[in-house]
Order: sequence, then C-alpha cells, then structure tokens
Amino acid sequence: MAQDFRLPGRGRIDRKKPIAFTFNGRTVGGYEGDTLASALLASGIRLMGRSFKYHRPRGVLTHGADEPNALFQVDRGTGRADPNNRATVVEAVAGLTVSSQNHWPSLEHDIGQVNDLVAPVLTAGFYYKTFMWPRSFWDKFYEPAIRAAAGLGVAPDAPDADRYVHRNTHCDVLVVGAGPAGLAAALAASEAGKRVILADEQAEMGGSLLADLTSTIDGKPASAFVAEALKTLAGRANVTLLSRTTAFGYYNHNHVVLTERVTDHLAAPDPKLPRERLWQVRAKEVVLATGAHERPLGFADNDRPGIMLADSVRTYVNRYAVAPGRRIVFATNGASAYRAAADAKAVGLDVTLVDLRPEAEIGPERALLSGIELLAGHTVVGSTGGKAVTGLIVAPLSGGSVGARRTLACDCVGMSGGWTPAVHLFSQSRGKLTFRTEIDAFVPGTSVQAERSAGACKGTYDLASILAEGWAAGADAAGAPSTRAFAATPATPTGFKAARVLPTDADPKNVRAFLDFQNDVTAKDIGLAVREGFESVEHVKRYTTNSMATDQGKTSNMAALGLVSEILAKDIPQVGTTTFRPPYTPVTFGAIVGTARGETFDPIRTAPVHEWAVKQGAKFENVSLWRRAWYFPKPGEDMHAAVARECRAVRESVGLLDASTLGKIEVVGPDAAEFMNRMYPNGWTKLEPGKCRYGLMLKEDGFIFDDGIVARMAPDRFHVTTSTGGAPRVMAHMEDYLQTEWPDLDVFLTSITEEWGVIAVQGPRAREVIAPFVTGIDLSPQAFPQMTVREGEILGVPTRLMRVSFTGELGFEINVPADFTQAVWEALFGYGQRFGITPYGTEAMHVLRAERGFIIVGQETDGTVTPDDVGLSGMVSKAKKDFVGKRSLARPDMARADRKQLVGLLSADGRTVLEEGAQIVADTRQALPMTMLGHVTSSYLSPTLNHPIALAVVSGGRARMGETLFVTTPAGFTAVKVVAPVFLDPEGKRVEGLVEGGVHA
Amino acid sequence: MPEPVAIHARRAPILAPSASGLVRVLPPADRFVLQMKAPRGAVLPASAGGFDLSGPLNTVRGTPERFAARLGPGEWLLVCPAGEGAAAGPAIASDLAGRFFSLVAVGHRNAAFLLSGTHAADILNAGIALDLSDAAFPPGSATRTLLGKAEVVVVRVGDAFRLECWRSFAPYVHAFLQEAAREFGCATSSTRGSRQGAG
Amino acid sequence: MRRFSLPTLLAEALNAHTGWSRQWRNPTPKPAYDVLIIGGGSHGLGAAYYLAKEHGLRNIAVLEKGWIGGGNSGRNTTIIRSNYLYDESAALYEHAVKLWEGLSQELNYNVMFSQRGVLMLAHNQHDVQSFKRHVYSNRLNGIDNEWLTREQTKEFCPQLNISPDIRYPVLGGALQRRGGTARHDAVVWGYARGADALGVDIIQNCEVTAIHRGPDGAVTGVETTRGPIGAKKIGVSAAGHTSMVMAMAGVRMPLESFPLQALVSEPVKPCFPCVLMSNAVHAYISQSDKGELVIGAGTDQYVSYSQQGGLHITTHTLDAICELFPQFTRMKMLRNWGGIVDVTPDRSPIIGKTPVKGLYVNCGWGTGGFKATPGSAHVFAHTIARDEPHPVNAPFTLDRFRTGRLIDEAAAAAVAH
Amino acid sequence: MLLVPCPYCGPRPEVEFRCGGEAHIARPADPDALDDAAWAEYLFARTSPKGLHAERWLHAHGCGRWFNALRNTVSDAFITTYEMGQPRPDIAGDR
Ligand SMILES: Cc1cc2nc3c(=O)[nH]c(=O)nc-3n(C[C@H](O)[C@H](O)[C@H](O)COP(=O)(O)OP(=O)(O)OC[C@H]3O[C@@H](n4cnc5c(N)ncnc54)[C@H](O)[C@@H]3O)c2cc1C
Ligand SMILES: NC(=O)c1ccc[n+]([C@@H]2O[C@H](COP(=O)([O-])OP(=O)(O)OC[C@H]3O[C@@H](n4cnc5c(N)ncnc54)[C@H](O)[C@@H]3O)[C@@H](O)[C@H]2O)c1
Ligand SMILES: Cc1cc2nc3c(=O)[nH]c(=O)nc-3n(C[C@H](O)[C@H](O)[C@H](O)COP(=O)(O)O)c2cc1C
Ligand SMILES: [Zn+2]
Repeated sequence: MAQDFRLPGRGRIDRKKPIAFTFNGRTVGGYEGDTLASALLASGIRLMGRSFKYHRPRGVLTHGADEPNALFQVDRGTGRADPNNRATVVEAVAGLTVSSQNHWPSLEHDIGQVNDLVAPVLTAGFYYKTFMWPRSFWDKFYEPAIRAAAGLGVAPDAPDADRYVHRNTHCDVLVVGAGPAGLAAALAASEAGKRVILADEQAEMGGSLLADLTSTIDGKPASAFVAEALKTLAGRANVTLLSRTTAFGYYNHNHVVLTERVTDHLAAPDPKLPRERLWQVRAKEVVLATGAHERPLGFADNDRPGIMLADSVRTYVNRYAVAPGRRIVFATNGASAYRAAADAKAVGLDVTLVDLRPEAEIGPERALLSGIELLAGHTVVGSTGGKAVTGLIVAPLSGGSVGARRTLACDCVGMSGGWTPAVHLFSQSRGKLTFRTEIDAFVPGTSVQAERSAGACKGTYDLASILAEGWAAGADAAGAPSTRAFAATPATPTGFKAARVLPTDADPKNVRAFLDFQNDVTAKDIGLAVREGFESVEHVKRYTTNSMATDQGKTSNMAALGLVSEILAKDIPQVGTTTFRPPYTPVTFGAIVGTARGETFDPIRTAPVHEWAVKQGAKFENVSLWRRAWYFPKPGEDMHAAVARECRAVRESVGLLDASTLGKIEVVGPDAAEFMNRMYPNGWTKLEPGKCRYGLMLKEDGFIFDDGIVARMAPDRFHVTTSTGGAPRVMAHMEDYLQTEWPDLDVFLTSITEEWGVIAVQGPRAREVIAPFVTGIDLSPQAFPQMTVREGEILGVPTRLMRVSFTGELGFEINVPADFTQAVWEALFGYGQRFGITPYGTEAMHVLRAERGFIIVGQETDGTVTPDDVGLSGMVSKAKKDFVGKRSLARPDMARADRKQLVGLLSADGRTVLEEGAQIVADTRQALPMTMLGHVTSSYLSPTLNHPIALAVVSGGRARMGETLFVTTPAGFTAVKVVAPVFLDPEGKRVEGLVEGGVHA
Repeated sequence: MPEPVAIHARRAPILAPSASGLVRVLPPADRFVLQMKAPRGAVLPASAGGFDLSGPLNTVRGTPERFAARLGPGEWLLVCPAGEGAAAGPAIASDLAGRFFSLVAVGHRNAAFLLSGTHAADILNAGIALDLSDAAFPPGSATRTLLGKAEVVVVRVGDAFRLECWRSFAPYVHAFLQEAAREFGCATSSTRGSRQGAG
Repeated sequence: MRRFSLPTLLAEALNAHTGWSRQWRNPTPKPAYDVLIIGGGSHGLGAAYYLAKEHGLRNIAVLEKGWIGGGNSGRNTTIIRSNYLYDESAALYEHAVKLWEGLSQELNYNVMFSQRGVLMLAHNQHDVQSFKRHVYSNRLNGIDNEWLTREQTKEFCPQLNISPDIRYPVLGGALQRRGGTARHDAVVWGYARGADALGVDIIQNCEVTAIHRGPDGAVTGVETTRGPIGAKKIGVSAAGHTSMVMAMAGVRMPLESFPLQALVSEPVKPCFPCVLMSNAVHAYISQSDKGELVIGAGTDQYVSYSQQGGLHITTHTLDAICELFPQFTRMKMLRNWGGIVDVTPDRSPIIGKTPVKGLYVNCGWGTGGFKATPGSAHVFAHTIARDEPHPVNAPFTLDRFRTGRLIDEAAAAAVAH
Repeated sequence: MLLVPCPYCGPRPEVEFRCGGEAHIARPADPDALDDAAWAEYLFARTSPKGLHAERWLHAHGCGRWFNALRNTVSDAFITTYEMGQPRPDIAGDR
C-alpha cells in the first residue's frame, strides 16, 4: 500500500530500509525506524481498534508507552504470537502479522458496536445492579456472556518459542530515561567516573528531542546534542547504555528492575539471543528522568480515530515523517501545542489552532502561529465522523457561556490538555508526591530512597532548565555535585490552564467525554460514582475501572481525580492519587521467569546411582527436590508386580536401595552429646561410640518434626540422618538453636548429605553380599550387632558401615563417599546376582517398612502428631529435665484420650487395598456430617503376607484393638479390623537374619 | 565364605570433567569444611595443614588448585587436588590440636566449574545477585551465595571464577550456566548421561 | 434503599442515571454506639450487617481508617472454596459457601459469585494422599470435593500441561465444583449498602488509635482520628493491623503480619475456565470476568506494613505458572500489588471473645479469609450479640494456643488460600 | 528484594537470608516452671509492630551466621544490626 501520508525528506526513519508487514491481512509498507502506528498512519490507516466496552472505533491516541487505544495482536511466527501490543511502541519489522482486537467479524464491521447503542445502560458498575435473577442464570448465561464480551486480545495457546534471561547488575548511578534530562544526568554522573547505567524504553535514545527539529542546545541542533552526548557516553567504559529497556519496577533498597527487548525489532534474530533480558539493578543512586505524558481534552466524542495528542502529531510529523492528517485542528488549553501546530504547518499541512484560553492569556507562544488560524477563547463541544474524524465542533466562550457552534472540517485533531509528569517510578519507590497548583500536577516531593528526579517528570518543562536540572541530578548522584548551564533556544513554550471537561452547551447528560479511552470511562461515569457515594479516588477507580486498563491510566488519571476534586469541591491534594504500582508498562511473564523453565525451573537433584537406575528402566518419583527411583519394572511388569517382586527379594534374599538422599549432618564438638540431648527427646549421653540409635525430633510445639538413625562415631562426633525432604530444615533448626539459644555449646554442624552415598543392602543374604568387599570390619553378628556402626573400607574406599534396618530384615547401610557409590553399587549388584539380588525403589521400601510398622514422618505424621500418638512415647525421656518440645507435650490437649493413635488396619474382606487418605468411621449409617475417627496413612497389598495392610491414625486407637471400623472407598465404605501396627515379625527376629525358607502368612 | 573381591572403587563424579568452553566442569577434588568458634577479637590460627587461614571473611588464600576459602567468620572450605586429602586431613588436625574445631571431609559433596573469558561475570550474574565486578569482587574473593535456585560458592581465581555447588545440584547449575552462556557463544561441556523424567 | 434490578437500571438509563443515590451514607460519628466494629473490610462490614439484620441491633458503627475495602478485601485473588480438612474448618468455610450461594440476592447486589470450580493439583505421592484425605473427609462432612485423575484434570482445565516430562508432573487433582470466585469489591460495597440501609453508620477515614477501658477492665470506647467514640462492645476486624489494634487493649496476639502479593495480567478473551491452585509449586490462577489472569503469589518472609513485597516472590509464582502453562510466558503482567496478612501459627483464624470484656476479635485469616467472608461475618456477629460463640466458631478461640488444640490446616495439608 | 546488611558480610540480597521473626524471645531457662499461658506466650505471641521491629536474620546462603536487626516495618528500612545475644539498641524509631 502506498505511503500516501509519508512526508518527504525528514524524520528518523531509514528510507534505505523499507519493510512490509500485514495488518488485518493487508500489506503495509514502512521503513526501519517506524513503529506499527507510524507505518499505519503513513499508509492512511486510522482505524486501529475497538474499545473495551462500547466497541467504539478507535485510532492511535499517543506515540508512546501511554497508548490506550491501538492495541494489536502481533504474530512473529509459531510460538511467537501475543496480544495487547501497543502499536506506538512496537517497532515495524518486516514480516510481522499484525491484527487489531476485540471485534467481530471485523474491525470495520463490529457487531459489538451495539453496545455503544445501549451505552446508557452500560454505565459504571451496571453489572452490580443486575444479572441477579433468576439466580441460576448467572453461571449459565450472564457470566459467560460478560466474559465473552470482556478481554481484549487473545491469549497465546502455543508454548513460547523464545527464551528469556536475567542479568543482575550493580551500578553507582542508574539513570532512567534518555531525554535531555537523562542524557545530561548520565553525562554528569559518568564524568565523575562512576559506574552509570542509562536506560530508555525507546529504540533510540533522545526522548522528546528526537521529535524536536527547532530547538538548539549550546548552539547546535537538538539532534546533534543527542548524537554527541550518546557518542561521549558510549565512549566511556564506565557507562552502560540500554535502549529498548523499560524500568518497570522500583522496589525496596534501590532495587530497580528493567526489561530489555533484545530481538523483537529484528526480522531474523540470532537464535542465540534471548527475546528479552530482565535487568535487576541494585543502584547506589537513581536519577529518574522519565518525562511527562500529555493529557487529552475532555469533550464529547473526543475518541474518534484521528483525534490524538498534539505532541503525538508533532512526533509523527518530525520523527517519523508521517502526516497523521492533512487538515489538522489543534485544540489546547496551553502553550506546548503551539509548537506542534507550527511544526505541522512547516511541512505544509493545513493547520488551525483552537485555544480554550482567551487571547489575553496566551503567552509568547502566540508568535509561533504565524500563518495559522487561531481561535482563542474557544471550547470544543464535539466531533463529527464515524470511523475517522471529519470535523471538530468548536464554539466561542464568553463570560462563561458557550457561543455559536462551528464545525472545523479536519481529518486529524491534535489535542493537548496539559502535562502529567511521569512520577510512576518515584511513587513506586514510596516517595511522597506534592501537588503544584501552577502546573496542575503532582510532582516528586520527599524521597524515601537514594533517588532524585529531573526534567519533565519533576514538572520542569523548559529545555534549558531541564538540561541543567538533569546535569545537577547526575552530578549529585555521583557524589560530585556540580552545575552546568545549557543554552537552549528558542525558549520552550510552557504553561497551561487546567481544564477537566471542556465547557459545553450540550445537555451534559448526552455528552460522552472519554477519560479512560481503553476502558470507556467517561466524565459522566465519574459523576455517577461520586453520586453513589464512591468518593475516595480509590473507590472511583474501582467502581468505574478508570485507569485500570493496560495503560494504567497514564492519560486518564489526572482527569479523573481532577473531576472528583471539582465535584466534591475538595483540593486535589486532599483527593489524592491512586497508588502507582509496578510495572510501569506491562511486562512479559517470560522476562520475569527468565531461565526458570524446563530443566532449569527447579533443580532436579539426583542420587549417585541415578544414571544406573535410568539405564535399568526405573520409574522415578519426586521427593522434595530429589528424583528417586520408585520401582524397577521388568518388561511386562506393572507397578504392583514390580514392587511385589522387589519386596519378596528383600524378604527372601537380598535387595539394594539407593538411600543416598537421606539427609546427613555431622555433629562435632566436645558438647555434641549435650546438644543432642537438648535437640532430641531421647537420651544420648549413654550411647557409646560405634552404636546407633533412632532419633525422633520434635519442634518446640511438641509435634514430630523429623526422624532418622543417629550413629555415634566418636565421643565428640555424631553422624545424624534425617528424612530426605527434612534435611535442610533439620539442619536449619539445629543451627538456629546452636547459634541463638545455646551459643555456649561447643558444637559444629556440617551437612554431609551429599558427601556420603548410601546403599541399603537388605535381606537375609545381605551380609553375604557385602562380605567380600569389606575390609577392616568384623561383620559377624557378635562383633557387629544390629544398630551399630563401623568404619572400615569397602572396595578399598572408606565406609561408615551401619547395621540398621528399615525393612525389618538383616541389613546394612553402606555409606561411601558419593563419587564411589556407583562403583560399590555395581560391584554388589554384580556379585549379588548369585543371590538374585534385586534393586528396589522407594515404593518397595515403603511397603517393607509398613509391614514392620515403621512410620514415615510426613506420611504417618503431619505436623499435628506427638510421639505418643504414633506409639513412640518410649522415645521420650522421662529423666531429662528439658529438650526441645518437652514443655508443649505437657499441655492439656496433648494428653487427651481421644487423640488419634497409630494402629494397623486389616481389610475384613481380605482383598480391598484401602486408599491412603481414606477416612474412618465407626458407623456408616450416620447422617452427614459424620464423625470421623481418623484416616489411613499408609496402605499396601503386602506381598509378604499376601494381604492388604494399612496403617492409620484413629481416635483412641490403641483401645480399639479388634474393633471393626469402616473406611471410605471411592464407592462407599469397607469394613476393617483394628490391629496392632506391626504386621510382621513383632519380636524383631528377622534383623538377625534368622529366616527359614521365607515367610508367607 | 565367598572369594574376596579386590578391586578399588573408581570415582564417578556427577558430571564428566571438560577441558574447554566458557563453562568448564572441573575434575574431582578433595575438600574439607573446617569450623571454629570465632567470636569478635578471637585469635584464629593463621594456617593449618598448609592451608592459609589468615584471609578475612569472604576471601580465598592459596592457589587455584589448593586453597582455603573463608566462608564464615569461623568457617573455611578447604580444597585440594583429589588424593591429597588423605594426608591433608590429619595434618590440619594436628596443626589445630588443642583448639575446639570441627574438620569434616566433604570432597565428594561438591562439584566445581570454572568460568573464564570476558563474559564470565555476566554469565554468573544471570543467576547471582552479587556484584562480581573487579571493584566489588576482586581476585582473592570468595563467598557463598545463590545461583538461581542453587546454593553455590564463588571463588575468584585470577580473571576466572570457580564455582562450587553440592553434587546433586551440579546438573542444574550446569544447565543454568549453559543457558546463560548461550548468547556469548558455545558453552560446551559434556554431562554424564541423561536426567530422566519422573515415572 | 433503592432496589437494584434490571427495570430500575433501565429506568435510570433513560434518566441519565441521575436517580441513583449514595450506596451508603457518610455520617458523622455519634458520641457512642452499642457496637463498634473496627475495620471496614468485608468481614467487618458483613458483621455489622448481620448484627443489624439478625440480632436486631441498630446502634452500630463501622470505623475504617481509610476507605472501605482498602485492606485485604480489596486486594485478594478472590478464591472461594470450603474443602478444608478438619471438621472445624470445613464447617466454617462451608457455612460461608452456603451463604455465598445466595449472597447477591440477599444483598441485592451482584457479587458475581462464580462457581467455576477450584481445582487443586497433586504433583507428588504425598499430595495425592493428602488430597484424597481431603476428598474423603469433605465427603463425610457433606462438602463436595472430588478426586480427578491426571487426564480428568486436563479435561477440566484444557490449558494445563499434564506432560509427564515437566519438573513436577501433574498426578491428579482435587476439584470442588462449588468453589470459585466472587467480585471482591462488590462484596464490600454490597455489605456496606446493606448495613447502611439497616442503620449502621459506616465511618471512613477514621482510624482507631486507642481503646478505652473502664475500671472493671471492660471496654468503654475508642479514641479515633475523628475523636472519641463510646461503645458497649467492640469487634476488631482489622486483618493485617489486628496486632496493633489489640495492643491498644493490652492483648498480645499470636499473629504476624506479612506482605502477600498478587498480580493481574493484561485482559484477554476467555482462556482459563476455572480456579487452579498448585501448592507444590506455589501457583494460584484464575481469570476474572474482565479478562485478566488473576495470580496469587506468596508472602514475603518478614513482618511489614508496606503493602509491597519483593519481585522475587512474584517471580517464584510466575515460574510455577509458566511451568504449568508454558503458553503464558508471552502474557504480560499488568499490575502487581501487596496486602498485609495476619498469620496465626496454625493458619486458622481466631474468631471469638478475648481476655478483655466487651472486646471481640475476628482475625488471623492470613492468606485465605475472603472465602470465609459471609460465614465469618455471620458467626462473628452472633458472638458479639450473644457474648458467646456460634457453634461454628466455637473451636476458633484464642485459647487454643494455650491448650494446644490447634486447628492446623497448614501442618495437615500445607495448602494456603 | 531487600538489601540486608549482614554485620559480617555487608549488604547482601535478601534471597541469601532467612528471616527468623521477632528477636529477644529467649527460650525460657526452665520451661517446666511456666504455666500453659506463659508457655503459649513464649511459643506464639508476637508483637508484629508497625514501626521498629527487632528481628532475627540468618545469612543462610552466605556466612551462615544469625544476627539481629532493627528494621522499620513501614518503610522496610534497616536501622541497624547487632550480634545475637546483644540487647536491643536504644534507638527511637521514626514511623
Ligand atoms: C494478595 C492477597 C490474596 C489473597 N487471596 C485470597 C484468596 O484467593 N481467597 C481468600 O479467601 N482469601 C484471600 N486473601 C485473604 C483475604 O483477602 C483476607 O483474609 C480478607 O480479605 C480479610 O478481610 P477483612 O475484612 O478481615 O480484612 P480487611 O479487608 O483487610 O479489612 C480490615 C480493615 O481494617 C482497617 N483497619 C485496620 N486498622 C484500623 C484502625 N486502627 N482503625 C480503623 N480501621 C482499621 C483496614 O484499613 C482495613 O480496611 C488474600 C489476601 C491478599 C493480600
Ligand atoms: N512545553 C511543555 O509544556 C512541555 C511539557 C512537558 C514536556 N516537555 C518537553 O519534554 C521534554 C522533557 O525532557 P525530559 O528529559 O524530562 O523527558 P523526555 O520525554 O524527553 O524523555 C524521557 C525519556 O524517558 C523514557 N522513559 C520514560 N519512562 C521510562 C521507563 N520507565 N523506563 C525507561 N525509559 C523511560 C522515555 O522513553 C523518554 O525517552 C523536553 O523536551 C520538554 O521541553 C514540554
Ligand atoms: C481480583 C482483582 C482484579 C484486579 N484487576 C485489575 C485490573 O484489571 N486492572 C488493574 O489496574 N488493577 C486490577 N487489580 C488491582 C487493583 O488495581 C489494585 O492494585 C489492588 O486492588 C490493590 O490496591 P492498590 O494497588 O491500590 O494498593 C485487581 C485486583 C484484584 C483483587
Ligand atoms: Zn553474612
């Protein structure tokens, strides 16, 4: 399509690099340097979207981050499509597929436009007042309809093809915004040799100066100043320049977070590059130089395509070489639009300027209008047109009354309602705003963090002052205060007469003056909200949704609170602002997530024999961060068959388990035993070196926290084990007491979880399997009884060999330095073939221990369970005066007779395997809610007993032995018998390996 | 009794060492955690077992292969080439005789990486929130910190950085660094085997 | 009170909506009230409403230091469910859900209670077991909650990534179909309007700065930024500020106040059918009627009244969301905010009497009290009016921390919200 | 993310730390001597003040040391840090 509205010979586009993309299926041409908005305007396309609620036709309103209207779905290829992109900031790149949003069937002909006809019904908060009858219609009808109408673009449904990375960095001075203020600040700060980062969200640095063709700075054109400043900065090693980088969040302690768009502007990016980079900057000092946003004017139908901000007209003309229209009416209440009008006139466009201010109040800017018709003292009462503006209706004001209407034919309106400093980041830093009446704006007041603002974001609009202010801020931030004067000509026309909704002769009831363009909030909505008692600006915001759209009210905030102040006759500072929150502009989830995707989402911890298990075809389960072998199916086996085989192997011969994930802590020091005494409920003083003991750990609230076998290696050295998931918290718990409660104890903790690989060799043949490899340890039952530990060697490497059993069988846990684990495992596995040695996983381990009635913390216990509840009151020393958790055990509720106690359950039918988590009742005929006695904590089909077994906690369970109770099943209930929670070998003989021909019950 | 089997177990680190690349996996080493009480003003030993313990907190003393990194007021990570630990342990203990201390061998607990080249700090800063610039983290610096979701020890050795992490975190750390290094060129370094999905 | 209905709305549309009046008055505080409620959140306003409606009290004021709903009621992710484990909690939250089901009609205010179903994902064997425990317990308590297989979770939430190859594969889930969301602000305003119509004075910009007590120790009134106000009874419903308010009466609470964050994405067309929670990876997500994805993050680790937390907390949550929904990495975060939540040691609320005569407290809702709003308000009103707890809140005493009879939902299930 | 001033290492990013809650709640020397109410007070009662808060921090992924800090819970600013076992410094907090 021809670029009919492209202006010759100017602009910052690269005419040597034409590009083309499609918009709603039509090919649109442009140049490198264009945004989607400028390219569309160059081709004469004004209609760019539909509004949220009324589906009004909308064109582009702005030229930057504040755009509420022109939001596009942008498709960059498979896995690269996303909604709600602001046409004003997306760079035009060859090959993009761009489409407008929120319409059906097409942008031009949108059924949703009927909403505009019933707009009188769809006022602020209408949905709170209706859709209540009949009740059932809400879920079925009303809500789905509301939802279908809501939303803007379409969420992506394919996984993202792009990558994102993070970068943490530090600097002395972070300068946000590279307009004149930011450039001057960066120059000053870097001159002092400090580490400086200068970031600007735009493709090019220079800010407003990129659209300024008339100003000179120190005698040179503004553009030359920008070029030189950037060259100087780029030449300084201590400066990092980040363009296309938005500072979106200002967090505690000068943590400022920025997103850099690395590849979106490239047609064929290097695949090594991430799409976006999230910069997490910790800055010693921050200079905010984020500029100001122009305000629209409030008048009826101020939202037609072609009506945009005056400074945007200027920017399109000067920076992008685009005429947003050929007949442009500027409507303003202030000085800055005069420059826009002059610049538009300078390229030969037909220009008229309407100023709300009477002739007498117009300042030196008047001189800029030579050859331009000026209608001073005029108000705007409406516009004409449909999908594009065709005229602006104006009328003279005299003595407060509105005179005769007159329609100025035009195809573009440049409106300016004054300026709002971009105080977003300042506010996010928790700085307090102050209101300056003379510029009708909130500006930064007292800083809370090491930060300062400069330029338009501080309410300074004159170029020379901005530069000087920027310099001083930069120098100050660098700790080398200095000042520099800049000469800037001509003087910047500044000043405006605050106006909310322009005076009109129309019945206000019929006037729809849009404030929040995206969310279709009009001045009337604000009035309604206040009338209904929503007086706080926060209430007004929430009731009307003003400033809650994707632009977060950059163009509408001030208008709304100005209106509230007018209606309530309260000063603006009393009305206050709504809260500025991150992000300044929307940020992709991807940038925030960074590399935390796929295998780098969360660490997958694997044990030393993991690779071997993978090769064996093991199935794995996640246990905290670990991935553990769950069972080792042979071809054709399901989980049950595999687990049954693994269990039988352990009971009848021998099995191998990689138990390396168990937490391990080495507790060392002369006071180690005393420390253990305080940390655990049982006693440790009498445990001799070479012996092991089961340790049950409580928290101070008396509930079981963790457990594990503890081996005393030496008088001053314990090898403590913990559960797999509990390792970090047990270590932290111990360290906490050691450092903060008992600093007098001479004890040191070292995590040795990962130092020692652990191979559990369990089963009647266990001793035979390990014997050939062990040196320096007498393995005979007499010399090496159950619950002891010996140090020696296995396969020639050091081992802490423990004779312990979590299966009830004769067994050993071989601790070897982790890198040796696999070699030892393979040796044992090879040698053990003659015994049918079988690797087993966590599931078989669970079954085996349940048969023996051993608890698993986190399965039988849940943080509300005392030692006595699980039948381990024997672990609680009566003799010790104190230990962690002791006092809590004496609270009245800890001794209640109806506490839930650990029992065994046998399914009455001998077949049903209960579901873990199933609830237990005494009587199934009760009405709901039923009295529940407890729940099943563990349940398996015991391969050894060939019978389902379960562990459960049951109210007063120990007194219920032999009772029949009922357990929930998916279908109903099943009967169970309450038995002792030990199903096999209650005397504990099997650990001695005294089996005769296996067990079958 | 069955016949004795006399083979010596070989060390099988979680990641195979690699000799080149922006992110290298270093060969196995021997290591100790040495702890002592260090109340303010305490006089601590200057050395033990040939390790220089005199550096202040968050510094390292020694050579790239044999060093003592002081990670806490009274905590050092001692690293030496694989095989040297057997002699070093007793030597340290005897040098410290008479003090309350804890010496625990952790040679197998960690895996180590070496990052070199102009972008080494940038790669690390993809996951480390500390200032790793020359000014803030000059050669001779060492500290414990986080890389993404893994705890690591960073040691500045000359222009390069040595990174230590617990064994089971090594695949994560490695993958993380590979991803971060991607934009700076190829970061080859082989892993041993796959890390399978859960069943 | 002008009734809200389609006919009145249409009539007003023709009348340029000039006929609507204030939804609640803006009264000057009277010298004294029978009951003062401190805190104009949904719980406090709701309690005032039920005090007036069900207990015949008329001389009631709600004192709010800022604007009503400006606390957590106005900043939560609006998840509503009642599938709690323990009988006590189940009864309390179910009491609420039953009231939710008729609340729009009761208040004549559309609170947009949307029973889209709350699906909680199980990612490991422990989750599976724990969720089944919930499912069965709920069933026997008469509360709907069903176990879904992995495939069924996908059927219910087609956007979900149930690949076995992800870091924490989905193993199944517990679904409460009657769970869902409601429009948080509407709940606050609806109760305010309802209470106001029953004569309750809603006094905004009125911060309580001291609690006065008589010689017998009983409360006699409060000091506020708008002057002293007398009261026979005081109900504290100040959420994150409860510790501070109770300290005014000399009561130390088992509470800590932490920032809790949430965020919304840009609005998009319907792309997410339900409420989905994954405790294992810390993700809570739903889509609002307006189209934003509403995502709940975790608490920061330190006590703070700043209503602002660190980005790393949000990051952690988005990591999890994008792991489950990899297609969402290109969605954009629109706004991220924080509230201040008062957390008890057992993660269950405290609703009841206090050691001070005439002083009642409703607090400790932590990260999950929005869902309880009507139920909690209802039983709190009962407690204040009768000076004894309703059977539903009887177990939720302050005293349980002394006896050890905790209602430890957190320990039992480690599920928030 | 806070920048936490570790008294041993200097300012470090918050993720390296674990906050241990209110400081100066010493474990009673003789828990048995406390009645249930007093024990509950020790276990559960917390000040949660709006303003200056004395709290415990652990430089978990750093030097491994616990220390105390005074922090303003409104501004989140750290006022000072001090070693475990030291009394709370006498600093008047601005709100
Ligand atoms: C980010 C976030 C997400 C959440 N998500 C969920 C969720 O999905 N589901 C769920 O069920 N819950 C959720 N919650 C919790 C829920 O928001 C709260 O439990 C609930 O809103 C509490 O309501 P409230 O009325 O008790 O408190 P609030 O709404 O906080 O009201 C307390 C009021 O007391 C006022 N006040 C305090 N001190 C004084 C004083 N001295 N004088 C006068 N007034 C005072 C405050 O200004 C405030 O308005 C979430 C919370 C947060 C912050
Ligand atoms: N005549 C008037 O009344 C009037 C009023 C306002 C502004 N102005 C003009 O505007 C200019 C103001 O100069 P200035 O330097 O203060 O502002 P500027 O607008 O020139 O520059 C601000 C820069 O900051 C960038 N920015 C904003 N927020 C950002 C963020 N969060 N992250 C990254 N980048 C961000 C913008 O893209 C822009 O480039 C002057 O030229 C002045 O004359 C004039
Ligand atoms: C359920 C829910 C949905 C929200 N949707 C939006 C939204 O669409 N746009 C928006 O700007 N803010 C939205 N917010 C956030 C509010 O603007 C605001 O940030 C929040 O209520 C906290 O208040 P504060 O930021 O003023 O402190 C939403 C909040 C909630 C609780
Ligand atoms: Zn430290």
